[in-house]
Amino acid sequence: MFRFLNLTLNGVSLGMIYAAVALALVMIWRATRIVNFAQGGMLMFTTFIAWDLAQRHHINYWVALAVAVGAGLVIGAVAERLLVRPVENGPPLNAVIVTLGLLIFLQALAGMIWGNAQAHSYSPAYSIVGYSAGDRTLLFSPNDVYIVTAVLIVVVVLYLLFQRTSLGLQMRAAAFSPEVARLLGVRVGRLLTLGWAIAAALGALAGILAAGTQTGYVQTVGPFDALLVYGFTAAVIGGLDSPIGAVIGGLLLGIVLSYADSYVSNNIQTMYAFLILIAVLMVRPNGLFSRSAARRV
Amino acid sequence: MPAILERSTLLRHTLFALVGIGVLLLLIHNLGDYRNSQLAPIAYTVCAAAGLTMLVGQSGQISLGHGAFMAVGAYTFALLQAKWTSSHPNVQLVGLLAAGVVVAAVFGAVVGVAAARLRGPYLAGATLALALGLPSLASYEKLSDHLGGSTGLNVTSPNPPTGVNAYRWQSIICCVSAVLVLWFLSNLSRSRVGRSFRAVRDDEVAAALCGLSVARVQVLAFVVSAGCAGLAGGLLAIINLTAGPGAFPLSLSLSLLAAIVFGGLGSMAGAAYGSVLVVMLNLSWAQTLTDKLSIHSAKVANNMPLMIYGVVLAVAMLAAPYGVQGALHRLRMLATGTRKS
Amino acid sequence: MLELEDVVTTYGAVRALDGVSLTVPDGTITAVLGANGAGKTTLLRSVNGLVRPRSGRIRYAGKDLTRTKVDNVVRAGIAHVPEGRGVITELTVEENLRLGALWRRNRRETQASLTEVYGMFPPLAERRNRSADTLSGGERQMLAVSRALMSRPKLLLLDEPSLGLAPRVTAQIMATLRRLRERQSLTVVLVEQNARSALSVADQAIVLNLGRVVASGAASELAADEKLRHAYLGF
Amino acid sequence: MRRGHIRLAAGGSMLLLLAATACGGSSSGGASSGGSSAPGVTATTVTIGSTQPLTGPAAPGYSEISQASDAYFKYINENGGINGRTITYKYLDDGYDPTKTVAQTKKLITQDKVFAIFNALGTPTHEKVIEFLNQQKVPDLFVASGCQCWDDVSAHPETFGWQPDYVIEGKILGEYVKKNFAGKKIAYFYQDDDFGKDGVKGLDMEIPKSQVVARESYQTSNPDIASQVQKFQSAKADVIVSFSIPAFTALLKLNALKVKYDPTLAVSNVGSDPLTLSGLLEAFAKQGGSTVKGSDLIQGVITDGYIASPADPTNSWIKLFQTIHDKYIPKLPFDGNVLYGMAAGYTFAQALAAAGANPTRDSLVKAVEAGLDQGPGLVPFRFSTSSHAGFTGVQIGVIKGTAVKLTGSPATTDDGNGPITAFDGTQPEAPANGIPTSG
Repeated sequence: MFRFLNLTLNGVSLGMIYAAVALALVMIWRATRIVNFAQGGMLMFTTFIAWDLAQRHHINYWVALAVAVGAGLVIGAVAERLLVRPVENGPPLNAVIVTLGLLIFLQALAGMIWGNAQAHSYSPAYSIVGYSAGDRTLLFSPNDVYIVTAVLIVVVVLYLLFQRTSLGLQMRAAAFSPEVARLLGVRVGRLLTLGWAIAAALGALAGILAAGTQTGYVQTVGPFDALLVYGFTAAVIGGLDSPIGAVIGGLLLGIVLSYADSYVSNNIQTMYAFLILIAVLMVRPNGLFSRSAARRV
Repeated sequence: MPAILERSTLLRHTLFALVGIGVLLLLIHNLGDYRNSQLAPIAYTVCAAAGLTMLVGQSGQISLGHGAFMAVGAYTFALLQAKWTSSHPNVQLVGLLAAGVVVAAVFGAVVGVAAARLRGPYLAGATLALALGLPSLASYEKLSDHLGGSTGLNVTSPNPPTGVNAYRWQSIICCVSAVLVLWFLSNLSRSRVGRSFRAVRDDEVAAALCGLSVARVQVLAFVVSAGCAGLAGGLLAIINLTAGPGAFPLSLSLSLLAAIVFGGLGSMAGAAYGSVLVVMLNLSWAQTLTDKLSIHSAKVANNMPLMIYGVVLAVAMLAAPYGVQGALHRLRMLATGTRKS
Repeated sequence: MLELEDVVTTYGAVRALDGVSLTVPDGTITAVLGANGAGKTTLLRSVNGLVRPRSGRIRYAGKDLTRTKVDNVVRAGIAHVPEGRGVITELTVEENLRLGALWRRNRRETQASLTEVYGMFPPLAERRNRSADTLSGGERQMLAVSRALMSRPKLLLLDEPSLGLAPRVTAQIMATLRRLRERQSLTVVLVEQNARSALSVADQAIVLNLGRVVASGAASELAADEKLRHAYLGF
Repeated sequence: MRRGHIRLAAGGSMLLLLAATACGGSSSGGASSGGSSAPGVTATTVTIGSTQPLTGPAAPGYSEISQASDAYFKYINENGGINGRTITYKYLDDGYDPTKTVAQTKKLITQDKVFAIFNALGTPTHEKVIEFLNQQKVPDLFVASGCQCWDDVSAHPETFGWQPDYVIEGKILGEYVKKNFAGKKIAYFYQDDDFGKDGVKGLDMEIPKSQVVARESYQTSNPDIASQVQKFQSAKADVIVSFSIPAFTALLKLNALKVKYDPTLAVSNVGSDPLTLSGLLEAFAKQGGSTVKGSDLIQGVITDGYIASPADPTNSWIKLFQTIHDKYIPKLPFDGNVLYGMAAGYTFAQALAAAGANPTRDSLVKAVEAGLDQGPGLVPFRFSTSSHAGFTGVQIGVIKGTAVKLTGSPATTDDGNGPITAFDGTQPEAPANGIPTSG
């Protein structure tokens, strides 16, 4: 029972990080109907910026976080303007290849700047030693509380942005029906750029949260492959169009992976992700929370 | 061109295939070991990419996980090679490759049935997770004794006939396979099956109204393309002397996709061009270019080939959105002075 | 005043508009009639910048709109109700409406406009917080027209408002248009296949065929022209 | 999308032809070995090649090794070379991906025409080319991996190991644990491949099965090892013996820290380099709780070594390597990986010197089989005509400060049932000019 509790807590903490990545992918999917494979590369790159500031130059955790999030905004906006805009109306697969090219480019660029050789560690924001419950220690620490809270705050802020502000209304309109939105005077192009920028900033947060747990810190410069795939899996489970779905998908994935890891085998984590995904999609081919019909990639 | 060739597509394709094999044999004979060791991967990539073209370009589905089918082909080859030895090495080779094709095709049918329910990004997500998940099965405790864990299974390269060196023999095996695959798929896409693929791609509803079973056509497309990937996997096992999870990373699946988009989606020739481009870029060109730049920093030099690959991927899509085939088409249009409408 | 001068718009090799000239005086309703594929919708899309004319000139209130992008055309006071209504079904009724006035960035005006259109179409007021995909066809058309009016446009471009609607609803919408023209001197360009009901509200009309203007004049004159009615208008 | 043109099958094959000619046309025939002039050897140079993980999951730490070997060769070249020849070292990146290893190795053999493969790194990677190298009769010296599989004279006459194999290491580490932690509960943590499994094989030969309360493996691709550590904790293991790479040693420590679990760690040489480990743990120590700081987290970790330790700056080998390090690769940390690369380079120089004034592939192999001096090693090599295994043993040590403090004396054993015996020979001094001479 204690083990079950610990596994659940561990799953929640991991799941929130997957949820943040999934949210970023959902943002971009809603805005441009593109699955952004470069998300992993973008979050890796911004995480390294923060790492460079915090660990090499001993700058405060929060300042480094803010700079990385800012860098995310810029990278996202530039990527959309420079790379995605020109292929948006071309064959849909082209966008996939372009984001792939960007992923590889960022990976190489990070390697050039920071080297591929060292493993990097990143100071978490708070202690990672678990809380005590009686004479036992929970697998849930102040840092986990921080992760869960941070992602929840982002979710709430995004919800308010989308539902309560006119900017959010325009973003939704541009996402669901760009041509109609344009006819109503919405500057759709700018909103798409903004959507990418926010997504990349969100990715930066997810990357730093992951880096501060054991999950991310051994990553050297690399594509953050697993984080992207789990994020994507979570987003697809949730239904790609739905921010709430992304969060629930992320949590579901995190918790199930945590159980399966411990109760079945910890060598085939990626296989579980596939099985969960297939199980969900066979019952609901458009994910748990999707409303509009899927279009082609 | 004689009238009979004008009329019979099958005959024409067969003739071209024979000529192609002849030309390739001549080429292989004249290439050195190093060039042959690059030709072989190009050829097996062509097999997989051509199959993927049937799926993505012609039936309008997507797979980000074709590496998984290659893995099935490779593991089938490796497992059977250990169990079944034939007195005649060539019979054994053909048998093992065929087994890889069949098992991969069956596996493709299973995936296809699930895939027929999914569209667009959901299918993309499922196949992506498959590409990452399936190779990890090799490390599952209950299977790792049979599948060799993360190290994988060893494969022995078939002995060449006397007088042919090992590099050439591998090139011959791969190139002949590639030509056969192209021959088969070209005929298939000209047949009723190919037309039904395209009908489903262009408009599922209209295809269904014409009496096609959309799901069945989509499953068939998966079977065909998985079979081709299975063959490619078997060939990969021969060339790399291994069937292991590390040989089928996500990047393999994605580079296959890049190859067919590069070449120009939907065409067999495009799949061939694209494969050449992607494999050579990866194996050689990016490195050569880096060496020419003579960079002093090790960090920069180590990552330069990767960066060149990424930049080429993105720039190619921006410059030639319809791939090599599309660019050629446009050139031809310019040359003949006709306009595309 | 909206003026089109020898406008040519092509899709690939197809000339959808082949030298169209048209003048729409302020405070009038102009009907654009013609069969399917005559170029009616293209005419509207050329005006608001969704497609760019190959040649010719489009002017509104003295300004050249020929090369202006959609969002700036809207800001010049031209609203468009697209064919098939263009209601965003994922949003609520009120969100759709608000969207129409957003570029003005004026909360008070938006609120006033809301009250106004709710007054014009009471069914919308009742369903303001429902998702737009729960609306009937007629209500959707009301919503689309109201949304265009939210920005208080000077010129309204309407694309087939009667498509698929019951005659009673069509009549209601036409009546609203006439009322707006009279009270707010709104200028309207009304694209319609349903020539009879369009001509009943219009001041003037043009008839398009294969991208060319084949007839133009006062609405009453065209409605009286027997030959024209048989050849192009189908009533 | 415009309708795709279906091209003819022959069209495709013509393209292959085009491509192949485009990539450089025909070069002259295959690499012929043997004869008087060996491939890769000229009057003034010897070219050797290697595949190394310069990028990818194994790059941390290990990417220093080839740079260190190269630095040592540069030092030799500037001091007259070996038998008048300078050594050109071409190491290519395989990203720890076996498929790439095959392609890169083929490139080294067929295009660069190297004399020998030296210190190719990685068990899963090098396993894929060993057959090929032996078929082509290319000397495959001093593989950078402790797999037993390199020592198979009849099947792979060209291949030689270098570091003690993991079974030997497991046995000696196991014996130490058995002696010092009698009656305690012991757990194994190991990488799920031949590295980890061979190590466990060695451990099992010494540690009684009844004492082992948990055995958990990990995949390098999955850094979430919370569930393994949970199992260790609920089994109440007092000692964890770990055959892990540095990143996972650090993860083990970290996950234990999370649940306030503090077992004694005994870690294979592969995953215990103190500088690498404390680098990995440094950032966490700051937030890890009030009681720990910096490299404190790894003090007292039990491990082993087989070459001189940087903890002993008076050692002649350490002095030599430190000088070379400071001159050629000052930016790299002077850690176990750098020592490893230089020591392996020294062994190769020994072999080349012994291969004679006009070395051939055959004479190089024969020179190694004739036996080599242990050089910077703590124990002798086993090289002979019947064994291609490298160092025969290790010495137990404990992490103290930023280096491994070796204790007791080195022990040697075999990878079978042979006994573990203390080695009482002494380490030779480094040659004055730092370059081995023949004989």
